[in-house]
Amino acid sequence: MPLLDIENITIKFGGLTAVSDFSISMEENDLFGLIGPNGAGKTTVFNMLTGVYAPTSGKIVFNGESIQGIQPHQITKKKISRTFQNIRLMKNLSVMDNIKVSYAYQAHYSLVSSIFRLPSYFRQEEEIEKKSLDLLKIFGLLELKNEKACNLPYGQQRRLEIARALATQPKLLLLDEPAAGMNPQETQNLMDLIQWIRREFKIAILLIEHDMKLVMGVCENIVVLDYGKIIAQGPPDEIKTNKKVIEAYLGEEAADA
Amino acid sequence: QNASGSSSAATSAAASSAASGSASSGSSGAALSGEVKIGAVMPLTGSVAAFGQSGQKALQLLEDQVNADGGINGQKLTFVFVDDEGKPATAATVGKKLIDNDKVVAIVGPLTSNCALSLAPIAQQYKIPMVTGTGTNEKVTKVGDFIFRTCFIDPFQGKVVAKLASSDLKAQTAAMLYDNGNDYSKGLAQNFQKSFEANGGKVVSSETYLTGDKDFNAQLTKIAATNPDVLFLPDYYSTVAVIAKQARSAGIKATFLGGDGWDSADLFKIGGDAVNGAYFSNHYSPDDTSAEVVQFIKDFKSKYNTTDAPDAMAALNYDAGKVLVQSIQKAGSTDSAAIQSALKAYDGTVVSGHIKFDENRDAIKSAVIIKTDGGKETFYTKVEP
Amino acid sequence: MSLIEFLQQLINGVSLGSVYALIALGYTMVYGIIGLINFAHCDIYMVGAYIGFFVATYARLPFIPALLIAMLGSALLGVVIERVAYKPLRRTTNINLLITAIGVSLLLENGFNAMFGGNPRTYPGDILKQQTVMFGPIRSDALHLIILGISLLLLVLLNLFVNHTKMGRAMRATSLDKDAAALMGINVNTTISMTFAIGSALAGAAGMLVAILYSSLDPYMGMMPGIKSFVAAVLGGIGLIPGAFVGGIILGVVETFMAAINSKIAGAVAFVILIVILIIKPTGLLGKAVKEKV
Amino acid sequence: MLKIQNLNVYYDAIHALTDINIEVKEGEIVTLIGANGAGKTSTLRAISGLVPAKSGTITFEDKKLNGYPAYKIPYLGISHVPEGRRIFSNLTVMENLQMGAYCRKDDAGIKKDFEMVYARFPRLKERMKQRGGTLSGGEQQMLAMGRALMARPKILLLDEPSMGLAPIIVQEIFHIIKEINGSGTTILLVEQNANMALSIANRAYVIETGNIVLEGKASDLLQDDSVKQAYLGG
Amino acid sequence: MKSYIKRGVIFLAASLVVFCVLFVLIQTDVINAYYSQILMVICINIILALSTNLIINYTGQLTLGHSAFMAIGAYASAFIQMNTGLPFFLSLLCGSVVAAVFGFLIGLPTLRLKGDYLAITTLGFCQIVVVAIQNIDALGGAQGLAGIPPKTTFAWVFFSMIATIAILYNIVHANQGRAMISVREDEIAAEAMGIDTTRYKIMSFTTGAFFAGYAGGLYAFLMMFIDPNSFNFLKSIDFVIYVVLGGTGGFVGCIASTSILTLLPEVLRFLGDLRMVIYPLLLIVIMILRVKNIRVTSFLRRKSGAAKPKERGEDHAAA
Ligand SMILES: Nc1ncnc2c1ncn2[C@@H]1O[C@H](COP(=O)(O)OP(=O)(O)OP(=O)(O)O)[C@@H](O)[C@H]1O
Ligand SMILES: Nc1ncnc2c1ncn2[C@@H]1O[C@H](COP(=O)(O)OP(=O)(O)OP(=O)(O)O)[C@@H](O)[C@H]1O
Ligand SMILES: [Mg+2]
Ligand SMILES: [Mg+2]
Repeated sequence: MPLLDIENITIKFGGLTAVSDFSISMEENDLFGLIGPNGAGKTTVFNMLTGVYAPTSGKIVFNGESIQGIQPHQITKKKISRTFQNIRLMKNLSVMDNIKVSYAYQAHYSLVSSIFRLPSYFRQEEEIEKKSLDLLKIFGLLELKNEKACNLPYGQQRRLEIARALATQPKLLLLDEPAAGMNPQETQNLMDLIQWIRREFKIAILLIEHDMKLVMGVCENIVVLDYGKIIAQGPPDEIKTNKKVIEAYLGEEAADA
Repeated sequence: QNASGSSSAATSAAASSAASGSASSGSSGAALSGEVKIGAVMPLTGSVAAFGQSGQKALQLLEDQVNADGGINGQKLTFVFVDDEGKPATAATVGKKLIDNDKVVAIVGPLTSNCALSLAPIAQQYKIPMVTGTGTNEKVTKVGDFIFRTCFIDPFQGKVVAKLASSDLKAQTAAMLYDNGNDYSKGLAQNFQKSFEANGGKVVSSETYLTGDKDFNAQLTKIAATNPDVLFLPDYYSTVAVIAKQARSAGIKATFLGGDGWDSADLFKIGGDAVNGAYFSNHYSPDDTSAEVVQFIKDFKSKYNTTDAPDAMAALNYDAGKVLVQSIQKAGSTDSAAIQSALKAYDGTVVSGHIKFDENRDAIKSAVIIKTDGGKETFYTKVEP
Repeated sequence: MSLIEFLQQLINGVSLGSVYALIALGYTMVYGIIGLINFAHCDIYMVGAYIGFFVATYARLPFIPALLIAMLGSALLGVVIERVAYKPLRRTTNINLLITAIGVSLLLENGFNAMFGGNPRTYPGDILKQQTVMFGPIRSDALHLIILGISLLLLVLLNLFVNHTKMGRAMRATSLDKDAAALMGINVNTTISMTFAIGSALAGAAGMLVAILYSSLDPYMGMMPGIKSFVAAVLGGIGLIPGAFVGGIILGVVETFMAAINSKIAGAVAFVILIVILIIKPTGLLGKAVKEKV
Repeated sequence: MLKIQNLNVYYDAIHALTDINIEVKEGEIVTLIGANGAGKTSTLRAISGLVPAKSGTITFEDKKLNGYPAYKIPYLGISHVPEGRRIFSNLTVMENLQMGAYCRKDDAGIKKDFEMVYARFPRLKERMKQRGGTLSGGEQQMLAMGRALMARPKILLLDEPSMGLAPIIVQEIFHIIKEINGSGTTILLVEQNANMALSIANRAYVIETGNIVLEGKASDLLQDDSVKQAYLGG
Repeated sequence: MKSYIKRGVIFLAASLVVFCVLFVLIQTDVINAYYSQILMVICINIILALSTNLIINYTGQLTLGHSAFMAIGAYASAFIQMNTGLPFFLSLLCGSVVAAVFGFLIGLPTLRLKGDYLAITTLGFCQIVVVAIQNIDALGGAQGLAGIPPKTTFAWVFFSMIATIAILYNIVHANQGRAMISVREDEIAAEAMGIDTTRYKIMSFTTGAFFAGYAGGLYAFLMMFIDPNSFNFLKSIDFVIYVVLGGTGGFVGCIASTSILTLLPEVLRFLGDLRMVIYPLLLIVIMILRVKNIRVTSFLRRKSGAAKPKERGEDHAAA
């Protein structure tokens, strides 16, 4: 049984069909790329997967459960997590608190327990604290843990956002243009990080990116969208040489990059 | 000019007897400062500030007169004015300030019933005699035996107007339009209805609005459809005048009736023709020819250099102050129990009439009915309790 | 309720609603540009009434000149308030602005109370002959009809202005992104002042008209209409000019009919309607749901 | 044409630019490259008057820009495509373009430029009535470019125009930049994508933590080892 | 855990000391009934401000109707006590629970509204409550409810305030509080992190209503007389002012601003009418200075070199 099975999802905004008949299937620990021209509907696919928009028609089955149309927070609990194209950190919170927020839904002590500081509060808080520190260490953000998120340099904000997504302990991680605004050096580090995450956490990753070096470098399977429709799907080498993809997306020059 | 006026005989008599009394009890140290402080709680700001300012002027006049006449028991009278903003909570706070910080021996006010209800339990608790000149809600004096009132109560006023409607105007049907968010307005309406129906009349329409409303067409259209003989409008003049205008243009022919809130020279400025031919109950009429009234109006006009006659708020607070001052003089001491018993025994005539307290410490007083005519208030009749 | 009474109440409702609409238009205008619940709007309305009163009473000016002066004075006041009290806070959160606006509102109310006293005043009787207009058995005030007409006219004019003129577009652009607007060559300060001037002039005009209509003005006269009109603006979809008009009329009509059915609870009806409508349609009647694109 | 001399810019206590000197001659494409937070954006914002210069001068066609309020700058012929696009999200595509022409009065010319922009970005024509905020990232970038072009500027300041765009669009954008330049518009280009930027520029400046550390002909810098190392990905 | 207990003990000890000092001063009449009345009103206002703070500053939901819950609590507890003779504390609790239930019921549908829409809705709710009470004769209607026994003492309000501070502090510094804060920061991101934003909004609103109801009860038994108009939306606005002047989030700021602003009108009382003009003037000036001050403090912080702030594109265009 595939981890994620999307069947013919379609979404319309007024007269505009942003995504139509989109279907893919991912296994556990797959690393897929989703590319396509601007406005092709990539982010919209993410939005449907995470419950921000409900598809007009079609089916999304994750982990054997149908998940279309349910609330974003419920989807996170079903273990899909994402980052955003425009970074959405809790700007005024510290790096540490940003991570802790992601553990919030996993904590199970009650309001009463918080008010009276019952043992369950201390037990779980300590656990969250420890887990958060571990995660920050992995992402090299430990020294910055008390810094406000908005004071971080851009590249580190992106890293923090990925760390935060991972803290929700997903089985499927959705990354929306993680390399945007990064210079080549930072992009290189990011590629290593992505591959490392996949190995270490044994999760599936679906990523949107316009940086072909990154996409071609890490993804084993690439889906190409244009005007909301899949125009090609396959391993990087195939995609690179696909006529339609070159025409719609890569352009002549990048094809030989 | 002789400031003490008509009541000078009574006052000076009391003063001289009190003076001798204070000579003996003066050493008891009741008022070390050489002055007698009386608190005055009025709304000096906020939406009913106009009333409080009237009351304040009257009490300042009284203060001058009493001090020119030798003060209280040889000591200087000082009114300590505090602003309750027309808010009950503030009344309670400033009341405590008067009692604790200013060490007043008694309190005049508060001016509005809600504020009086709020301050009364505190005055009672500290055994500070409190005399309200205008808190007409009947519950005020029920709080305790240190609370007095020198005006009539809402049920009486309701009764007076209802009687006027039934017997003088021969009204069979009445409509009411009142402010459901205002204790005074609502209280009067309820009492009017009770009496009017007891007299055999029928209240065919009872409509409400909320403080601050300016458009009454919906209610008036409805009232017009019932075609009542009289329309009872128990609210302050500023609202009443607006209602009256709209009522006339809505085609209501009924005679308008009201309570003491109508009393103001501005009634006609705002209401114009629409408020003519109406009747309302009041505590006193400036047209009254009794010596007290004439003197009070004269003194007031000369102190404030104005041609406008003082309104009921001024007269009533003046009276409350005067009753209190005379009682303290009679008691010969500022001891609260002494003042209390002097108040209980009080029997005298002030601007708004003869005052004597009943067992509820409410003044048993007459009311006057005023008729509006040709843009003027004219004395219509006096109603004894 | 007979048919005639029904029609009469309908007229009453529309008349009341047109007053709300007139104030709400100014509210919405300012809100649309700086996203601020300008609590002081209803006090500018009060000041407009006072200015009109003073020039009509002491300078003996007739209606039209008095109205123009009232509008001008209010516009000026609005601009000054924006410059002095709001501009320093432009870059902070809206709630800071809200508190400042409340401060300005209290200042105007209490300031006028302290200066001119709490006693209500009234315009000279000859400023505008109040006439009753009859449509068969249904009656209405000439002034009410004028207010309705003015609201309608303003609805059309403002809508044209904001949506189809360069200045109007500049206002909307400024409301969305001040930096980017400046990059387009828009003088942000002037644009905001302009908005306040227009909104406040409308408030001032409304204040004067209403004060004549109800023949009284006092320092606290703006409080209730201010809130009701704000409710009207939100009801229609805050920031939308047609919304302010529609919201105002609907509010007036509903309130009137509620008062005709049971006046005791009519005072709460405006708010009940508001809550019910917002629950059904969280962006107001004419507001479009704009989902944030992520 | 544009000359920046000893420019210093502070954000409160942060010294973002230190004694920057940059010159752009008429008809040139000049690029400014540098890492995140180096001060590229700040330089452009200083030119546009969005941040005040603490010291130093900015002159444009012999006019000193210091102290000019931001809104007067576009009238001089300087158009700025800001970082993060900053399009007006609630205005339609068309209205956004109209805003671009805010500082112009020649209606006929504006009309022609509409056609010009639509021809360059056919996607915008398709989305003419759509609200700017609902466009995809790339579409928004096109809109931002189009909006700036509507001002018919003498000099165009571009802040990372390729960010978040599909490769083909990036090529296209650079193509357009060249074209615009070819038709007489001077260009100051800030880019993260140094490779591309250097390949179309005449001259380049490298900025590091608020200091210009290198300048020269673009083709030279493209070969420079330190530049290769730091900005071209090895 | 250890550090928490330590801090808790210090807090309790400090409040006990403060209490003892104040209590002795009151008993010896150094603080007379007038001042102690103000003191008690301050404590009650602090409870109200902190509960508003939870909703506005921590959860980011602008409410202009908090006094409605105060009214509900005040009337419910007074009515229950006067009619059943229930012990004081139990009637307070009953009042708070009634308020909390109302908070829950009104929060459920309205909290999906955003920003100003929520603000005007809560304001509307407040007016509805006022009108409703005006129409309930059993509660005295517009004439108010008199004859409430004076049960509120300084000890009651003081320890209620301490308990409120402790409880709200514990909520805010727990998982629930973090969730509320994340709602304030970015609802979409919070949802994406698995946080049921609606649930936490309602939790915050209901908790706030509970404490407002409790404070309302204390107020009723202190004042001995309550009337519906005292609880209209203008009262709610007072709380918003306390909270906003107190600054984002912090308890200390909120307590300080509440104390100062409650005291201010009393201090200004000697000015007579003028104080009603001075007060809003001060308010405006403080608001403006505060923004300037934020700049100054952040400047100082930056100078110390700790932070590298980055609030991009947020300055200066129109200057
Ligand atoms: N809420 C919305 N309302 C209307 N149209 C929308 C909405 N969200 C997205 N669209 C449209 O759907 C299309 C797909 O948008 P989407 O954001 O998914 O593109 P994308 O593939 O992520 O592009 P990019 O790479 O530029 O981010 C775009 O044309 C966009 O304008
Ligand atoms: N509004 C601001 N307030 C405070 N500091 C700022 C502000 N804007 C920029 N800075 C700081 O000024 C420095 C230069 O920033 P700038 O935005 O010019 O860099 P950049 O080269 O454009 O970087 P990027 O590649 O991230 O766009 C950075 O350290 C940044 O943190
Ligand atoms: Mg996208
Ligand atoms: Mg930049």
